[in-house]
Amino acid sequence: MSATTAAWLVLAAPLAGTIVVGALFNRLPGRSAGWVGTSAIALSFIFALITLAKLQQQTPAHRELTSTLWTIAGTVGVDARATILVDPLSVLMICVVAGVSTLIHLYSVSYLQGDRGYSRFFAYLNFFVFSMLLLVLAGNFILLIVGWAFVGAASYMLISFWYRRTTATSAGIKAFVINVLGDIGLVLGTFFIFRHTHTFDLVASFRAAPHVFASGSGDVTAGCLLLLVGAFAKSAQIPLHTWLPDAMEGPTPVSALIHAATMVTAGVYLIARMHPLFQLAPAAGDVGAIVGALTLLIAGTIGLAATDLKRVIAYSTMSQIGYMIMGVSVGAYTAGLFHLMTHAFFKALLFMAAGSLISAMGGVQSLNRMSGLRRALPFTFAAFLIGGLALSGLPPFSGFFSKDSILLFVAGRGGWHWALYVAGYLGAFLTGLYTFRMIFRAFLGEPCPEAAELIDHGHLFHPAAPTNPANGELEDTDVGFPGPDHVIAERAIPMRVAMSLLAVLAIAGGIVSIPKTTSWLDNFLAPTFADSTIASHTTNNLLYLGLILGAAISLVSIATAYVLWVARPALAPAIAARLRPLTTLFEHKWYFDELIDALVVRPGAWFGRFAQNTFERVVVNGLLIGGSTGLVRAGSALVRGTQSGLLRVYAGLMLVGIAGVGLYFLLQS
Amino acid sequence: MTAIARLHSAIVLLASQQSSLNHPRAPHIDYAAISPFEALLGGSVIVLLVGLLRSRFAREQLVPALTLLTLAATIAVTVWQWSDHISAISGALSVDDLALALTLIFAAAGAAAVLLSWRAQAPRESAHGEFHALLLASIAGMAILVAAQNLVTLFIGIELLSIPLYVLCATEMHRASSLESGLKYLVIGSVGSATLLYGLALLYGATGSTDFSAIAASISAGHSSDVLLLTGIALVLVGLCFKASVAPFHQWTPDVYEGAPTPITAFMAVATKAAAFGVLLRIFDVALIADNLDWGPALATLATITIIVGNVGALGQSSLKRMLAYSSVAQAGYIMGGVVVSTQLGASATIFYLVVYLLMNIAAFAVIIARERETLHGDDIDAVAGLGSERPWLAWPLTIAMLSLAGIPATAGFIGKVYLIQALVDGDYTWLAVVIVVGSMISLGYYLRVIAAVWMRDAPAPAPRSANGRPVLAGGSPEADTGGRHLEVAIVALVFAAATIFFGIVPQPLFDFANHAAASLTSFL
Amino acid sequence: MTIGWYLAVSALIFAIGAGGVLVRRNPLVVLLCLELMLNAANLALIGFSRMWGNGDGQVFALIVMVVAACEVTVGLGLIVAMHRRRLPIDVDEMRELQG
Amino acid sequence: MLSLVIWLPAATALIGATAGGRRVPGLFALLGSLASLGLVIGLIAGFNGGPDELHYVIDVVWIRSLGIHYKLGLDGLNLFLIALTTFVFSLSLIAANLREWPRTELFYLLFGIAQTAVLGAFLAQDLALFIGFFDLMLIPFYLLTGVYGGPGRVAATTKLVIYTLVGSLLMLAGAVALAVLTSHQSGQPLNFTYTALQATALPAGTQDWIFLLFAAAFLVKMPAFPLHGWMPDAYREMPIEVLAPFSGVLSKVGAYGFLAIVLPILPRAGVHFQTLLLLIGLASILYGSAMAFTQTNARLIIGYSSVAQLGFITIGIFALSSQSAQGAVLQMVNHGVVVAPLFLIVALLSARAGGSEDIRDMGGIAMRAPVLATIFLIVAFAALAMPGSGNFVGEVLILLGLFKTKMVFSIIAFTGVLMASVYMLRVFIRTMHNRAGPEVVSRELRWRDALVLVPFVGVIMLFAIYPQLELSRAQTSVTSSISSAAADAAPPASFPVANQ
Amino acid sequence: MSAVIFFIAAIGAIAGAIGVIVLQNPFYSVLALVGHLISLAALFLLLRAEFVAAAQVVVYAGAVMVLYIFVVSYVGTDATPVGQSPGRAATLGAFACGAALVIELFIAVLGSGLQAIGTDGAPYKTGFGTPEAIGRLLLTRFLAPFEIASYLLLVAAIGAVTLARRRRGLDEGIEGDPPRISVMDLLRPRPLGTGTMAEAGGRVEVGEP
Repeated sequence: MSATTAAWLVLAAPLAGTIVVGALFNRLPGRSAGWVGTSAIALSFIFALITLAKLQQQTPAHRELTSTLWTIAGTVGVDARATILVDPLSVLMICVVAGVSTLIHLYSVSYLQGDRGYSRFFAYLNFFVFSMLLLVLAGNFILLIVGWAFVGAASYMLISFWYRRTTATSAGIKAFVINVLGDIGLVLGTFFIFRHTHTFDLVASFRAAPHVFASGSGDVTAGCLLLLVGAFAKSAQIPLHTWLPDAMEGPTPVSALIHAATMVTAGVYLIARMHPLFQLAPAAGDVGAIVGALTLLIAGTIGLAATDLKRVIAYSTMSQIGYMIMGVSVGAYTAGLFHLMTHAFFKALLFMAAGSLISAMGGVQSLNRMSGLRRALPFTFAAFLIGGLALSGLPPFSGFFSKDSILLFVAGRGGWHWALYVAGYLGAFLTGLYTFRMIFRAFLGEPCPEAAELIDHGHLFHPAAPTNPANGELEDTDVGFPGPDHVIAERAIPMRVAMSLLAVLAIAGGIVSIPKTTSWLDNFLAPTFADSTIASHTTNNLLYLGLILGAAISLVSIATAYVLWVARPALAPAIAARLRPLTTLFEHKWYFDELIDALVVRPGAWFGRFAQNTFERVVVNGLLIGGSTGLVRAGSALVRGTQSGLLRVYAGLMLVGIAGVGLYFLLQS
Repeated sequence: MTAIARLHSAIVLLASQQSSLNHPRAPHIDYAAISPFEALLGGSVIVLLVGLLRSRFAREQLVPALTLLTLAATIAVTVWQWSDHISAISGALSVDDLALALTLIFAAAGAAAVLLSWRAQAPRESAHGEFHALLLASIAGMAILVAAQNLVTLFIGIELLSIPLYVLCATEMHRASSLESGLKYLVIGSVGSATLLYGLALLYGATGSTDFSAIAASISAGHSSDVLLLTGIALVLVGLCFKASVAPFHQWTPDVYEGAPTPITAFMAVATKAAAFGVLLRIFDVALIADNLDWGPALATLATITIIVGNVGALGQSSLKRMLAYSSVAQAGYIMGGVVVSTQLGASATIFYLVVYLLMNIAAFAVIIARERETLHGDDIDAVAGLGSERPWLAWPLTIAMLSLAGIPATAGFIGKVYLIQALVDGDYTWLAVVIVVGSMISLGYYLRVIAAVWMRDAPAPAPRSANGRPVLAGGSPEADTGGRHLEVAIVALVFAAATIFFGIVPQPLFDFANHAAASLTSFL
Repeated sequence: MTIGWYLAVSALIFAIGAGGVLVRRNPLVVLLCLELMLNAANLALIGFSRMWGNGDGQVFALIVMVVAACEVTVGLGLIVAMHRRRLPIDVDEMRELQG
Repeated sequence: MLSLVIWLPAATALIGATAGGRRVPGLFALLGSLASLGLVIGLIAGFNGGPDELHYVIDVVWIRSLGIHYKLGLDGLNLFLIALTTFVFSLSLIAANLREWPRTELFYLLFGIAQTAVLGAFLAQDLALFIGFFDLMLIPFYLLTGVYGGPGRVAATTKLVIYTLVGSLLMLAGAVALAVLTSHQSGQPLNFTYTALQATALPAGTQDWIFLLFAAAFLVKMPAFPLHGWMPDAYREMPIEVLAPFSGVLSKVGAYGFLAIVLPILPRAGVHFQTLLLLIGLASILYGSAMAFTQTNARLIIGYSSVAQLGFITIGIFALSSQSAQGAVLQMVNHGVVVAPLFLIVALLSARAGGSEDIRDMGGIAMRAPVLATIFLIVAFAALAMPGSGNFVGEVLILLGLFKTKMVFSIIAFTGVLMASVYMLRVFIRTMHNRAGPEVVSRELRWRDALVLVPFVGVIMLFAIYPQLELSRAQTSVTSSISSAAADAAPPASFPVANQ
Repeated sequence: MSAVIFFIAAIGAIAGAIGVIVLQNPFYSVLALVGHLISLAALFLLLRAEFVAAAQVVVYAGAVMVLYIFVVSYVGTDATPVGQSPGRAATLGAFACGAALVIELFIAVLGSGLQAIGTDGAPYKTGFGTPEAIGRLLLTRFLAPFEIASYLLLVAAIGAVTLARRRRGLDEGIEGDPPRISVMDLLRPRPLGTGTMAEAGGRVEVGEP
């Protein structure tokens, strides 16, 4: 089969999985739904590899294949077609997405075991992967937007998977609405571009772009900025990031999927995909870079203050995505994607570990309750540690190389980009700090009761009455999870397999492009970014400086974390107390939620209430209806009042009439 | 009684023979041409005489039958005379299609009235013979009125129309309201006819002639804006508007319509209006046509007032007859539009609407009569509540009539309104068309109320009765005791409702009829 | 005397009659007032007839007399009927129909 | 052929009514509706979106004196609207057949008449005929609401009818004036057919006031922002089975009127009032959305949401660009297909929430009713125009066209999309998710309910995947119908009609 | 000469008219009307309408008024509360209306452009207004109205009879023969408190101390 056929099959497999699992939701026995779903994604991964192989057979110049199935809307100058675009970029993405997703599915097979919505979960999960693949493969703006929105919808469904948790549903709707905002940005941006290129086809518009747009012209800049809005919404960049931490309401595998492979990376992909446009709008690129930098710093600081295990990881994701956005915005496409890939590996690993941790804690997610789980869950500890090290970019873990390559490119841009460079390393320090704060607090120290129970009796701790970790309200156990029977990550084969595979990747993922030794990734992606005009003047000195700096900072940060939370536990609270205002700022997540609430939600609600209580009553019913009917009623009263029944009055009025008519006619003469 | 009758007929014959015998300049009388009037007048005398017979059958069955026969004959000869234009009896009457067409309307209305009053109370209280004789006389008056070619005939015609009606209104004598309505009608009506008369006098004074054609000639000859003439026109206008119950001369209408026996109300509502508009067409579009720049705006203003007053007054009336009275005022306003424009299109639209108005109003009144006899609520709106489930065969006619009055498509009322609006726009009176539309909007308020009562309410508990077995609430009728379901009433309702629908869907014949009738005015327009 | 005088008189009478309809509550008198109005018209008719020198007006006047007689007859009949019903002979008492 | 499509429903309903019985009338009415649905499907299949001319034209002089013709014709504009009509009516009839009605024959007779009237309005090619059907379709709904509606039904239905008739009576005056003036100007005899009226262009001033009269009728019918006063009461009181077609189909007649009658016949006025209508559309969008996310009555949420949707259609029509018009037509069909099942779902929900239609009494219904929840979710996503749904394509086309001509309006309109996502998800979550309400008994939907809902979902899917089905057929008619207006419109929306 | 007669007759007519509406006793009103009619007849004579004048006196002042007298006496005997002095507002309104009407008619008559009004009328042709002239008109040009008029009389008679006829059960009350009345006893002053006549009588007493 050709590359494109394989690519279509990449899409078909998860869709088929969704339909099968969804249709037979109450027929599939036991964990079979999980297996069906997993195999669907695995199949899709295999097809992705085939696509890769087929693509590599082409000569580098021709590694840009498109294939159209049917026309969605082809009328009056609009060409919305179901077209996929297969080139190194999309193939890399589908490989990463499908691959990591497969492992996450595998993990979920056991993790979700016993949940009432087991098959529903896998249907959603497959759909999620399908939409992500669609997004990545789309060769037409409309199809891209469709995938883009599907991802949002799927994320909504999965985040509010436990839909009897009000926290879950509200988190879901939050995520969805912000994503719709992103969609709108995307659509509007598309409009701006379509306005000049007159086509929705990606390749065609990229071809046309340089001819129809003057570099830095208003429309292309506006378009790119709006595209960025879309990217920020999906990739949880400031200020559209607030949905991401709340998204932790979903089951942990969902978090893994959202953060590692699929959703949040979409923004990065988008910018990389649209690089021909962004190169025409340098301003937009700068904005992207600055926002990325800010995000990575702010997220890091919040991560330092957060106490919820999953949220810490979530903020770490934010900051890592910040790196990528910054990278692709300044033109470091390969590096950005490199970091995207490695991040996918270790972040998925981290979340899986966190999942097993949380299930061991019986659903509790607060770091304050955890301690000394190392002996209870050695395997999880190992996995978590590897993930953590990769995250904090300790050589030779994968994170080290990818992060470094981004910053190297940034430095190469020179000028004000040095500020980004500094921010990057500052962020790196924070990363190490909060990562190991988390690790140390969770695993070292005295075993907490749950841990103790696991060690002593070898089975999980079960809270008497399950409560919602977010707001502590009593769970509506109809939902199933968190129910009594979890499996322990240590012993469930699928989870072990998934985690260990990811661990390997997290360690060795960096191999694809090690400075001065391997440059497979660069070569692979070269055809796509061949037209990149953004040059970065990197020198060897810069390179070595970066490598050393990276390694040093990660070590220092880990050491600091050790000092703060293991060696001298008293120190951390003291410092926190010293910097009270700062810490409160961090704890309140820089007040972004409050800000949005004040700026958007409240006015909206006010307008709604105004329309409801005032306008509808006063104007629509009062003035329009009441007014006219009132007038008529008054007239009626008048007429019927004169109809007194008194004959003489009638005669009198008649005479008046006669006089009136006579007068009129007299005036005529 | 008989004596008087014989005497008068004798005198009439004698006079006519004399005039034809020993006078060289005796007018030639085309008896064929005036056959409709002969039929009506003769018929009424016969009916009167038969009514004097002793036998109950003769009085209660034969008399109505003969009346119907007379009307049938009238219709027959009218059709026979159709479409030849004769000016009969030395130009006193013009037997043209306008007159004949309107005569048909009167005859139809009369026939309906006879059927509706077949087993009603009124003829029983006033003797059958007299009742029907008066009815026929009134019809004859209308026929003469619309055929009149000079002022004298016009005046005598209008009196011959009115005086029997004064009596007929009062014939349900057990009800004080019936007498009251009769007297009110008489007094106000006489004021109206006195005004009309004075106006006619002034016209005569201003033009020196009583013949329409001569008047028209003298007006167009000059002094068309002489005060005398204009005042005459004003007073004539008022007198006729009164008959057509145009506001502000409408006030007798609700009271009289409510008080009169319902069959008579139905007859009045339809026939009197038709006659009034017929003569309005004649005198304004023939005799005074040269002056229409003067009276056109006045009529338009009156029409506006009428539409507003009628529609507004009809809101929230609980007595259906009263509601229909006000609605008839409003409809008069609409029809006025056809006269205002003083074009042949307008005349044709007027006649068209008069026919439509006949159909839908008779249907509505028939249902009201049926309910008066079946329930104790008289003509109160409660009487028709829950009709839809109880008596669908009465509910549909009423619904159709109301929809048609409101001007909903697929009913003749819709077409009629469209035609009127067309005539108005065509005559550059678009604003009046908009007024008509606004009026119809208001009218929905009360027409829909009736439909709502018919279909969406349940029949109320029977009303309490006073000692003498008569319902205590006003307008209640004693026939309710008989609780009779009278077939002929239902048939009338159904037939006229069916016609309403039919002409709503296939109006072309009606158009031809109206155009034909209006064509007899072409020479002047 | 010129015709104008006659017409003036007739106008005056007409107005008086109309006013009478308004002020009198006794239907009998109201009928008389109607007679007045008709007679005023008659006077006008005859005046005009004289003015134009043709008889139409006089014939018209005769017809009007007939009509007046008829109206009176019917009116009186009505009043008698009401009287038999013991209804008040007063136009202000006839208020059952209103609104 | 078209006459058959139009009159079949009424005729069969009449037969059924006369036949009487408990089940017979319903079945007859359903049969008639299905039959005409079948015919329409046949028409769609056989329709070639060729040059813009009428197909299956019937042209008989109906009333000579008024120049009114009984002229029917099928073009790309009304093709899918009659498809929508027959489809929605058929399914609503199925839904109705699942219930007992007090006066069965009356109910179904009215239902049949209603369908006939709507079809007639869409297919009429003569202005007077159109107005006839336009007013006529109101009466059955008046009675259906008044006889079978909720407690406040009489007041509500009276309000509805008066409100709507006020509009359409004005339109009647306008129409007659239009015809008469046209004939005066052209010297031809009176003629109400669209073609004749399009032939001669009236002076701008005349066009303007006639346009306003028409706009009154159509805006009320839609309903559009400030004229929606009748909507809440009527929607609250109507029986759901009646409400579904009413909201799904009748509102489109107004939009159709704008597109098929007003713009071709009164192009200058259309341009003159473009901004006004766009503002009304925007106001409808914002206001409707705001109301929708403050309401708690499920019906009203959907009702106001459709106010917003109709606002989109309005701006689509009055963007006066071919894309927007295309989008508007597509959106009419989509909205109809989406809103009807929403109402039917509301009925199911209230049946599960102890009869209440207040979303505060619902919640957690998805628990034992995953299929219902899924269907609802799909429909809701379609309703909020999620990309991938046909509604999305429609809205993109509308906004794209508007973006070309009036960028600012388009950008403001996007907020409507955002709000839509808020209120649709709100109603979904408040009913299906969260803790169960006090009275809630979560039951899966029965097969017969699925029988009604699944076809809707199917069609939604169809339009999601292949809206081109509609667009390709509508293209020529739509472009030609707005061409004259678009020509006058400031900046001429010139496009290379790409790769067609 | 004719001027003098005119003024006398005119004043008589107007006085009679005023008498009709101001006199409280309907009987007196009738008498006032008779006077009015007779003076009108005089005016007719001045206008050379002999036949009409005659008819006026005979038909009107004679037949019709007698009918009136009878009804008045029949109804008036058991006096119903008849026209007390009408409300002030009513009087004023009536006066205003009447005044407006008069003014308009004056304007119409006197403001008219017809010179003829200013004259004594068309030159007198012999036979104008004589019975044969009228009769000729009636039997030629106005034949139709004439015959219809006769028919109208018949109708009116029927109507009156229909209304006034005594019916069993309908008119509650007066059984036995009605109180005998003669024209004369209307004039006789009556004890107070018996309605119309009461006031009349009262005034009579006041009138002749």
